[in-house]
Amino acid sequence: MASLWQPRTGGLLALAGVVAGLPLILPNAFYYDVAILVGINATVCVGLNLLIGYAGQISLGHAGFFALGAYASAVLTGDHGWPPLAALAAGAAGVGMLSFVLAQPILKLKGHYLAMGTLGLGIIISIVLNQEAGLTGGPDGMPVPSLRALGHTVAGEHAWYALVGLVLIVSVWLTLNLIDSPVGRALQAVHGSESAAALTGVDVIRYKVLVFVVSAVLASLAGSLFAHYAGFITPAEASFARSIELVTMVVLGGMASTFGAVVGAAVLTILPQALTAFQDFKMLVFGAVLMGTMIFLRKGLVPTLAGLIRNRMRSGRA
Amino acid sequence: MTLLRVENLSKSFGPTPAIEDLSFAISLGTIHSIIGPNGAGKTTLFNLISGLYRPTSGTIWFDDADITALPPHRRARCGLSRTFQNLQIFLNLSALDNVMVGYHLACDGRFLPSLLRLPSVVRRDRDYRERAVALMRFVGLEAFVDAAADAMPYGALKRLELARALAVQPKMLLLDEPAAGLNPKETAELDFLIQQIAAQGITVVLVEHDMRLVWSVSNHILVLDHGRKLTEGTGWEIRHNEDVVAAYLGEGGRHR
Amino acid sequence: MSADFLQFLFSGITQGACYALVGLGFSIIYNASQVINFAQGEFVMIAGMAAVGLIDAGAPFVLALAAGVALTVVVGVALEKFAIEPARNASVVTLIIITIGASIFLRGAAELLGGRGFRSMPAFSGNEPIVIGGAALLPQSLWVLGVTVVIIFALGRFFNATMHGKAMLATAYNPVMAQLMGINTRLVLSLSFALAALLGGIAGVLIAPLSLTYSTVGVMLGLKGFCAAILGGLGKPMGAIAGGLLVGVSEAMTAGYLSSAYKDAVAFVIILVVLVVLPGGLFGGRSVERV
Amino acid sequence: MHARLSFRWLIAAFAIVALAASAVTASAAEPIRLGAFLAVTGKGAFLGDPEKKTLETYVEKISGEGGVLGRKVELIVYDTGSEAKEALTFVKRLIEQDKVDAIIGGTSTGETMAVIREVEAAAVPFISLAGAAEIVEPVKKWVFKTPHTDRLAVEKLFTDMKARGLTKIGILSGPGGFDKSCRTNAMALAPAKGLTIVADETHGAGDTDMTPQLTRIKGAPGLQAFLYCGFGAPTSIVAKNVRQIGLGVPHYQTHGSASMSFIQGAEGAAEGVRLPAAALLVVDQLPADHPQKAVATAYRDAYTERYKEPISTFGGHAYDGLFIVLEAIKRAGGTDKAKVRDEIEKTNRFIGADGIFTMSPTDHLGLDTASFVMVEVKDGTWLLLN
Repeated sequence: MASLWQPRTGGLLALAGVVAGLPLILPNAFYYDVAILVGINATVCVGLNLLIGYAGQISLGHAGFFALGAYASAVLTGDHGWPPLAALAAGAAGVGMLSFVLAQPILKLKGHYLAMGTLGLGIIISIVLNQEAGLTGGPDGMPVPSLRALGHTVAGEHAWYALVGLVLIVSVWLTLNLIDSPVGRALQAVHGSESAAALTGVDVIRYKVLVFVVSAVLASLAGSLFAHYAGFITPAEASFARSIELVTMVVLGGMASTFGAVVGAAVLTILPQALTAFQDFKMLVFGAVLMGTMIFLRKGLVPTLAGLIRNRMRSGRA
Repeated sequence: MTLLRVENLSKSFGPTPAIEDLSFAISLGTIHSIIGPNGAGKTTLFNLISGLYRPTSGTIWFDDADITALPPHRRARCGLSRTFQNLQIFLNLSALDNVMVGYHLACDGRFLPSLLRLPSVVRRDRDYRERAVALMRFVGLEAFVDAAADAMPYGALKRLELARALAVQPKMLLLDEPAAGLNPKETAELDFLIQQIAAQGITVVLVEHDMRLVWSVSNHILVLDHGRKLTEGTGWEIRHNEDVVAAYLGEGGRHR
Repeated sequence: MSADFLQFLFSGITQGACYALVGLGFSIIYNASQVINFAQGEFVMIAGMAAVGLIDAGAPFVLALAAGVALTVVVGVALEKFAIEPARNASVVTLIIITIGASIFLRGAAELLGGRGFRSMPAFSGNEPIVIGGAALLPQSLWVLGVTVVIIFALGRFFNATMHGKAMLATAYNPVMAQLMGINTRLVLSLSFALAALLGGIAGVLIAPLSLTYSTVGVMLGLKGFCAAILGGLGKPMGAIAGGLLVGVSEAMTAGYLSSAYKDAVAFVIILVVLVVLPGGLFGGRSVERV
Repeated sequence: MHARLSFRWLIAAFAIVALAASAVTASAAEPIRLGAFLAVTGKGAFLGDPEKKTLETYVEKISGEGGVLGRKVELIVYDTGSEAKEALTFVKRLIEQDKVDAIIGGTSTGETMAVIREVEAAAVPFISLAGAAEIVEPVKKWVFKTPHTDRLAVEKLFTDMKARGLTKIGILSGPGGFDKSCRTNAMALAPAKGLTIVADETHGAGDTDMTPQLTRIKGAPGLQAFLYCGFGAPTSIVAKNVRQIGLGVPHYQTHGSASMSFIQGAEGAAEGVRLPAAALLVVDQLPADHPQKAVATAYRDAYTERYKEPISTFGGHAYDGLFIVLEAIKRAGGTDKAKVRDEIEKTNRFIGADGIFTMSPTDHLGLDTASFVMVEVKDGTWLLLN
């Protein structure tokens, strides 16, 4: 019974419960749309959190990998008639290889230099997508065919919701597995102290590269899904602002908390919709909310709230 | 039998050499101390042996293999392990997981089995978790098995680092000032612990300022000064070496 | 051909000087607090928009410039007091997100107060180009370069010859030791934000006649300034200046000789290559990890 | 038991209130709900802001004057922040949540293209305010647009260049979708018009100095004219840079520069720049018998009176979109979406700010080209060219 309270079992069940239960209260396709976007962003953030929260390596360029996945799907299915699943796999493989090759030199950088390196990488991807208009349609974007697999077309908000929900649950499940394993411990050790990690036999570079590639591939997969879901993509998916948005989701939800990444993605995806009521004050309020949350809940939403609840329970028992 | 042999080792940062043309050997199963005044290059030497620094010149032999060019994690695989003068605890992990990271080489560190949490991974993890708990008991941390590392006091963290270093199952354990910051009672416990570790057949190399501990545990002592070897020998020889006593052991001498 | 080269060089150096001023701000705040202030570009925007707003409202030119810079300094100190100070012990990434929140907030405020259009500020001494060796240079570029040089020397004096400056350097080198020596590190922190805002503000009014002013003018400048600071070696003021000039000149030369479509990309490729070869930036030196 | 009882009471109460309400407001039925998604902030704010202001001005005005078909008009505007991705979510919100009767918006081509699939599937009349011809070519059942196409703008430009005997053109374009669309159209149209593109340069987002690119263009062999494709602050910067390096050939820009901000921002450097624009921009210079004179003057006065800022042609696109929809609703006698769509398609000689619209099943723009004029900057304002 106690194991239910461990994140790997209890948390996953809770997430599955939320994903399964939400359709009961989602009134229309707009709410489904937001939920689907939350799911896609959360999938990226769960992977990015492995890199940032667990392994302690910042990336300000992950939107680039998301966009590469999206464009791989768009170009290969739209212009070359590939089956969507093959395009998705090819995109993921391509992003995996690219991130693997780039990770070796880039991950030797530390701290803010790493931030700069990944930022540059993301911006270069963004510039290429903008400039190669013949391939990508340029800044105005390009359409993407529907997702067809095994003779069925994924269409309508319900089908997409189910698919994205499933992808998110599987991603979270695998991530939780990974964290609570020798690999996960090694990643966290790299975060804690690279020297000490190396001297316990952890191949620091190998694990850094591994987690970079994993998070990039997950971003690529989410990008492919997004492309098919939205039916239209633009290079803005690769922008610096989008990379920052992804990192903000991770940090806001709580670093080194997989459910924090999910919550952060949800909050930051829903917030702009909720803030439309503020009209012209939208940016002002958004900026203030972001600052306020990070100042007062500096460990992020989930870890801070979990800590509060733990303290409450402890003092309640005492 | 020689476990570690250092030959003509030099390391310089900029123009000044931190270690200069140093050669010595350490025999299997001994407790070996390296002493010298601040800035003598003791920690630099540890960093060279453990692979955090690359030497400017010279060779390091460990267990009859040339490890000079090996990265640190490969040296751990060869059976080298260490603790740090400035604690290098994984503060983002629990105490137990710190020790579990020590068992990294024994666990299955491959990606796919971990991702899928294959039964073999789970089983091995469970086994080593039990051993990690036993190791924490061995170093006197039974009260901290469930603790988060960032909630532990300094003395406990020093023991935790020791437990983690032992989990690597080393042939040689490098201890960088293990007694720094400990009170006499804790130092006495440490003394006992080091003897026990050595009794298990692990060669212990110690950098230490607490001379009482040094005299008590060491079979052999190497004295460094300005990156060079001043002398080496048994505790008795060092204590009766006039140069050493005069120049460097003023304080330690009083402990006699 | 050499006239073209000169033209590219003028363009690159002027741009580079702007990046350098913004990059200096990054370095100064980083030195005092290890914080990367992503609202640095917004300082540039605030000064320009405020000055232009005042000029349009009929304020005397010089007074409007001074008021714009002064307002920016106030904003900088307020940012430190109300957003950075309360989160002192938060992780570095958390602090970065706070400054990003601040930059969004400031852009939102600027749009509300200054509108969403773009406006121009009159150049300090006219728009009649000066022709040197066949290349045309605007008097405003000379202002940018001249003031940048003055700032570099002033900063050098400030850091080496004044109590506050030395305190800031000491804090950068070792905050704990500085505190033990009786340096008010909190004051140093405020001072560093004020100084960074001052530099951003001066850059803002200097380039407003060239870049025009609008609420998002600081976004790209902030990013390039960050590049400059990193390229030169974070926390090295002279590095930020060299980094800024390098980015500016390489952009202009790429646009002039290679491909304008990929000029931004080339700048980033250069940065990546430099970092791979020198992981601590051009002037960062080889850092040795102490364990 | 108790709960169910109260629930039944609640329903009963609801029903009574609803009945009473419908009895009172039987004549003043549901308001007409119009949705808009615009780039009010972000890189397209320069266009989206006047669009939003225009819609708000007129919806307020119309509702104050009794509305359409006796129904009030309600406007819901969402700011996309110039992000195509946000556009799709907001359009779903307009359709599903706000249940709007028609949609106006998509300041940029990207935002518009991103929502077409959704709008077509939901069958809601949609009028785009973006430039690219591909929005209505091929014709999509529910999609219309009001601005002149970028292609038409380029045609106008090239015709003017030809007339002046300028055939060797250097182009500089910005990083945006509009910028690229104009450039692409120019590259495609040049051969047919007998023009040669001798230089093709671009600048990046947020660039504050284009002299390197202009220096390259200046060095292009045989350069006779220069065309800048872009909008916003770079239009003024380019004009200043052109003066700085003394490019020395006729300077053209696109309708992206059709705003007083361009002239003011360029501080005199815009003098002599030619560009194509809707006649709205030079409303005072139109002959009294010009069909658009009255409409355009009224729009200009209403906008400037409320916002104390000069009009741009971008607000005009929104004006036309709004009235084409409202006229269609009037003709349809209600907000039945299919009927409204059919009526929009039957728009005939509607006189708007952009020109005169006559749509058909094969033409969902239907804008005459006569109302698209060439203007030149002279003495700090626009001069209509003949």
